[in-house]
Amino acid sequence: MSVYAMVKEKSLTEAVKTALTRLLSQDLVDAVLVAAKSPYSALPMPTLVAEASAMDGIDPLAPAAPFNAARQAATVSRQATGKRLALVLRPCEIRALIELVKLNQCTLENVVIIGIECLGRMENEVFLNHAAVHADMAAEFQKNTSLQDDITRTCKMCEQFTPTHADIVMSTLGAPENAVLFASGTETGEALLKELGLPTAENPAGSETVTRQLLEKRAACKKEVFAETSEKINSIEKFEQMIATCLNCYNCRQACPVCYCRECVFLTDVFAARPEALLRRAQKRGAVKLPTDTTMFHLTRLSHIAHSCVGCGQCSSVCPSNIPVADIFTTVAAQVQARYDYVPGRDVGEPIPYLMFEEKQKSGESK
Amino acid sequence: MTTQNKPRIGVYICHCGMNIAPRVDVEEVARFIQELDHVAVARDYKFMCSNPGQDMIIHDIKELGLNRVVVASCSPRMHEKTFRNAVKTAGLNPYYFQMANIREQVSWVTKDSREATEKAKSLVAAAVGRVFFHQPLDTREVTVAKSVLVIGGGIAGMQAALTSANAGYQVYLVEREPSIGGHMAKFDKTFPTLDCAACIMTPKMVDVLQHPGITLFTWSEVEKVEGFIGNFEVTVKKKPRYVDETKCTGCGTCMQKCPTKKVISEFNEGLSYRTAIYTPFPQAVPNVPVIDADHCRVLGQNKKCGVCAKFCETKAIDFEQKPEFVTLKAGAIITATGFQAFNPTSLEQYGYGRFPEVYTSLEFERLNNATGPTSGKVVMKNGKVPERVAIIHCVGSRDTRHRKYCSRVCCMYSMKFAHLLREKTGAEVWEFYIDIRSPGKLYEEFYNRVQEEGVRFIRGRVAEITDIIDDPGDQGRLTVIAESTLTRRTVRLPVDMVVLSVGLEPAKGSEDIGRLLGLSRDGDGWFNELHAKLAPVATPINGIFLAGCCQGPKDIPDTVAQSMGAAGEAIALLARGKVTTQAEISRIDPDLCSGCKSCIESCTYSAIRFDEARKVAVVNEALCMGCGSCAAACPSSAAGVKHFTDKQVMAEIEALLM
Amino acid sequence: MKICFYPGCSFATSAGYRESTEAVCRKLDIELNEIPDWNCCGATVMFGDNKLRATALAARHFALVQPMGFAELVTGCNACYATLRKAARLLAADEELFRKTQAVLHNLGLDLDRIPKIRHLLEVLVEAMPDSTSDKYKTLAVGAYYGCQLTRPDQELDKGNYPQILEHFLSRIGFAVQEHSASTRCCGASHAVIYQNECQGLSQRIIGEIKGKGAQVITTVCPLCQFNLDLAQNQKNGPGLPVTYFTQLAGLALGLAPAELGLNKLLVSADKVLTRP
Amino acid sequence: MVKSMSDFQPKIIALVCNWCTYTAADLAGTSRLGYPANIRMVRMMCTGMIDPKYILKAFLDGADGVFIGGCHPGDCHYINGNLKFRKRMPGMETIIKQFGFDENRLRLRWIGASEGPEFQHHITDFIQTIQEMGPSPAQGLMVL
Repeated sequence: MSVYAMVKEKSLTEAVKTALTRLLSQDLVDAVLVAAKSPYSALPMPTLVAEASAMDGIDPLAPAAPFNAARQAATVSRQATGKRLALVLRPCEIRALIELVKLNQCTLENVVIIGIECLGRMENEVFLNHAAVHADMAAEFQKNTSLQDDITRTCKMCEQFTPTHADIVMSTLGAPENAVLFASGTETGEALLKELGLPTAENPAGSETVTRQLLEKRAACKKEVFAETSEKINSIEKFEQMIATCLNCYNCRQACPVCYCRECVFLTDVFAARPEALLRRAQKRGAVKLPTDTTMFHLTRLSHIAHSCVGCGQCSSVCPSNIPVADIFTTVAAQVQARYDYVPGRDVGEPIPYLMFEEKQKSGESK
Repeated sequence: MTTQNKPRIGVYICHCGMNIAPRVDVEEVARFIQELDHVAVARDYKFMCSNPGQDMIIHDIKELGLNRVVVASCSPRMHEKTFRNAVKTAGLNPYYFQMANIREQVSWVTKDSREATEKAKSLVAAAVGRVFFHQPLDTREVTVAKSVLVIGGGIAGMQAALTSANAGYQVYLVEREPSIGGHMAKFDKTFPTLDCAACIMTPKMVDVLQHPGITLFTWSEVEKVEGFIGNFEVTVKKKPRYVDETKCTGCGTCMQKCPTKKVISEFNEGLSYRTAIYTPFPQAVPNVPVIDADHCRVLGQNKKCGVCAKFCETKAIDFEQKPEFVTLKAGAIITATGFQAFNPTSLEQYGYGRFPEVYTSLEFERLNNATGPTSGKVVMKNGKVPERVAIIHCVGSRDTRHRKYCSRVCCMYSMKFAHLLREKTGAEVWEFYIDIRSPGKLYEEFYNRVQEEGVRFIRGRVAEITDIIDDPGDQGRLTVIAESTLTRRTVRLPVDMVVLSVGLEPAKGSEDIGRLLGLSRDGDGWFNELHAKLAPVATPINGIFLAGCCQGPKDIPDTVAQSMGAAGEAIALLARGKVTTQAEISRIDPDLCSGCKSCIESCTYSAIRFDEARKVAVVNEALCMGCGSCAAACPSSAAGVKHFTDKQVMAEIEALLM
Repeated sequence: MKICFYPGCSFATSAGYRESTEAVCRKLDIELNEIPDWNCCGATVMFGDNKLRATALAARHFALVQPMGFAELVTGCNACYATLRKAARLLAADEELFRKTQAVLHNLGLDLDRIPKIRHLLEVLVEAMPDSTSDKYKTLAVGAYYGCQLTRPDQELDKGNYPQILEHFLSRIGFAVQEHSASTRCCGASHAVIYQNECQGLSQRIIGEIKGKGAQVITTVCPLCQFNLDLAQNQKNGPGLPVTYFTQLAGLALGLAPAELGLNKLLVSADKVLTRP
Repeated sequence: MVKSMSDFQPKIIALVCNWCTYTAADLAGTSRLGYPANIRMVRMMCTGMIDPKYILKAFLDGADGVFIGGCHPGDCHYINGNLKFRKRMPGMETIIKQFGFDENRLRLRWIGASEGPEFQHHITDFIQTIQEMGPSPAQGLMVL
């Protein structure tokens, strides 16, 4: 049975701040990783807050996320430090974090996850344009449905907006104006919530309906994107068209929370081209585009992470050539994940498919 | 890369006499290869593996400053070592070498000369593409434990143990039965010299027991094998004997007194009974009985008995014994797990198990043996001496429905039976054969001898053995029905006794031993030797050797010779004292490693550990076997197998598709 | 129980096979549904001539069974049993043959979508007959005779050379079984017409063996076997050995009258041995 | 340059394990069991070391088919490398299929060291399959 609390303040962000500040002021955690504005830009960045007095800029409910913060979360929880951390993360960030735990990139020891029920994020530029008009984007986004339509393409097809594995879930769906609901997801979360001493509340009626409606809308969108994308890349030639403007900048892999390699193999000596090899390749096909291995890069990356892709859409967001990388990756990932009956971020104990094998042949598997 | 160590590749296309050259246009291949990047010289030559061929490479390396070599010839499984040594002799690192297999993969399997030449070009170009990225590799030396594990205590294992121990090395001989001796201990005479098996065998058994260098584990099984050449860690399970070996004097009173007397004797092939506490045969080594827990009243049926314990003066009986596990260190392992006789029950038409007078050859051996159920008298179950006996060859052998191979020993032992029958009973003996196979010293002579002794030979596989009679006078006899392919007549021969010369098949449990040791088995289940002709006792697993029938059917002289060969290999290894580890093992680049531990989870040999301080995976080179599972699991290619790097493999693929 | 029954050409005219089968089935409440408009299975002859035609000839029955709603087809003749099974096996293994056979049958207005399981009447009675409670026949030594086609080539029913299913059946329903070595030897079958002397020899060897081992009566599971063995006894070597059908012995075990089981039709009379006090 | 089907000479890369399939290929050679010349074999120590990159590389460089040959389950020289590779197959099939490569262009077969005739059969059969399928869609693309 979950424990519920509700904080109502002057604004949504104030309500969140009240709760998170107590975490620090009551010494329940040593630091909080949360999205916060800097004095220099409205764009909230992952920020490690260690003092209750430094909570001013936090803005986790603003519809922006220039990073999938799983990466930053993994950085601060790379190894147990003896300090207790609270990580305020969106659902896709938590799922990615779970994958990174499996890959030994971080530990959840002494970590509290506060999950945000996420209505989506905007592309950075879109967000900044709106932010120039609306001072409180978090609040505006809650009530202004036209703003809600401005979230990223990938967010529009996201069905997993309710966080899993969160100790505490932070939600605004079905909550009164300027109020934030807190629900415990684990025993740790329950204890913490009690210690925080926030006003208790009931699970708001009607939130389930809202959730269901949103889910239906997202599912329809996802189906459409998958169908459209699958058709767009169903031949290698079409795929070439799709990635024709790729600059081999590897931003997508840099932004990808589950592309965890310290250095991508495509940046290593393995793919360093030699002039005579390039000449031979050119001679063979008549001409060769430089840099080479663009297709190889994308397909290899798929073969490396399709099973773990959490569908956060950062790869599309960072692409300077506006290639819908996330459309491609989520479409393929869904198929690969179905083949292995694997859901990234579902369970810390669920092993990465390639790292285990069966002695017996499964029916339907290749001979 | 400075000009000095800029790759200069020498390529050598072998004619292999007439094996490659006429089908593949070797000169054209050489001309084509000469034009490739970094190729300093491309030559073709009659026999690259010959001394002049190797000298050509050595000479070119020195004179032309080659620093990479490609030889296009046979399979690298054949001559990779040869050429690596040549390269090494010339002062280059032996891993600056790559082989293209244009014989097994091209000239021998491709009909069209044009296609063969094109394929050869492609394979050689790929080798050139690959060798460009080769790196010098080092091997390490590891000390070899001065002991040998021999698995199986038949004549093969005994001989291997004796030879190894005579060289001064510690030998552990493990036998799963209560006594050593194996099948040979069951035989009466041995062909073609008709030596008494026991007379030549028992002294050897005693030698094994008394040899100070041999530790004997009977009634024991190998439970676990870990480690690698020179350093195997072996766990032996000593099954409970329920008799204390240190106290037992072998007086045999327990066996006389044991009230459970009707247990079928395995050693006598079911033709007689033994007691629940028993030694398989009187000359058993060690002469210490075993209690058969399944049949013992105390152990198997929870009854009060303990008669053996009551009568044992040295109090050697111990019903409380438990399995004991012993850990040993061995530098080499000799596998001598032998064979088992084919069970002819599935050949319904021969009526084995249905007609009492149809015997298998092993049963017949026991019937002939002085320690056997009839004390060596060849008589039928009714006690009468047979007047006519048929011996059926190739039962289960040379038969696509059963075992397609020739079991090699059946013709000869069948003729030995014929001789013994003539000598002991004067019976008429008819041998039904497909072909008589008597290749061996004095074997053909023996064949002639038994013919002269009046043994009749019918060339034809027997169709059926039945008790349906045509003549009422043959009541109680069996009729052997066969086509005599020499006279083109059907033979219906009434006989008193039939001996089925059953073939040999891998011993029960050899599959498990194979898994334990990592040995592969051929389609029939025999262990694969490293090379059928040139490495017949070595296996693909370094430090593990084969002796006797576990590698394929063999007679006693061949078994003994091969066992000495296996022991010789083991001794050579132990005497050298050191082995060089393989160079093709995994390495993990700490600068690229993200510490995800995927490689650690993939490693079957627990050869990768995690360095918590640096948060990177580290390979234990002594344990790594070079399988590359870690490399496939590592997305950043931080883990890779030396000599099978991404660059090398992808260069090969790229060149193949040029 | 209802079964779909394919009698084959020799069933109705054989010495009491039809009568005994029907009587036993009546008694056991087994409804025999004869395939309408059945034809000769082609026996072993057709396959030597033309594979497709032979398959189609047999498979016509598979198509005929389909609308009857049965998944199994039962026959009492070894040749039919072997032939239908062979056709079924070929059709299951060879898609092209299946398509071609479908086409042939389609021209006859028949649809073939699935292949029924082929069973021998013996299997049906093995399942349906109750254990004997009477001692009446327990001293009657019966030699079981299978013929050469029931367990060969496929040994699904029992072992190929020395099967035991019939022996177990007989002893279960109250007869003494005489073991012998001729149970799957060929009787000559349909060759009896052309190679009369050779087949006579084959049949006599079988009878000699069974008689020699001490059987008082033979029982068979196939019309042609019964016919050949019954006919082969010229009785110059003393009284002949009666050759019955297993259904007739089953009938006796169930207490039916010999006449009801067509036992009067045997050439070598069984009256003497079957007369029990 | 559209070639007719009969002119089509597929280029097939085979990544085979040293202990079983490569040995079987040697055996096919010594036994003179012929097969079409379209196959190009790359010796690996174990199928378990086959990186997805190698398969992708082969396809993108113009291979019409990729054949993987390993030891039968239970016979792996390295105990279970073959099973590890088998686990990767569904993922690889899914990916290449989405991008328009018939998934049957990638084939995994277990061929034991003593199975020379099986090697001949599997290779011949795969070449024929690819022959019927026609050239890989990656043929003739300029970029990649």
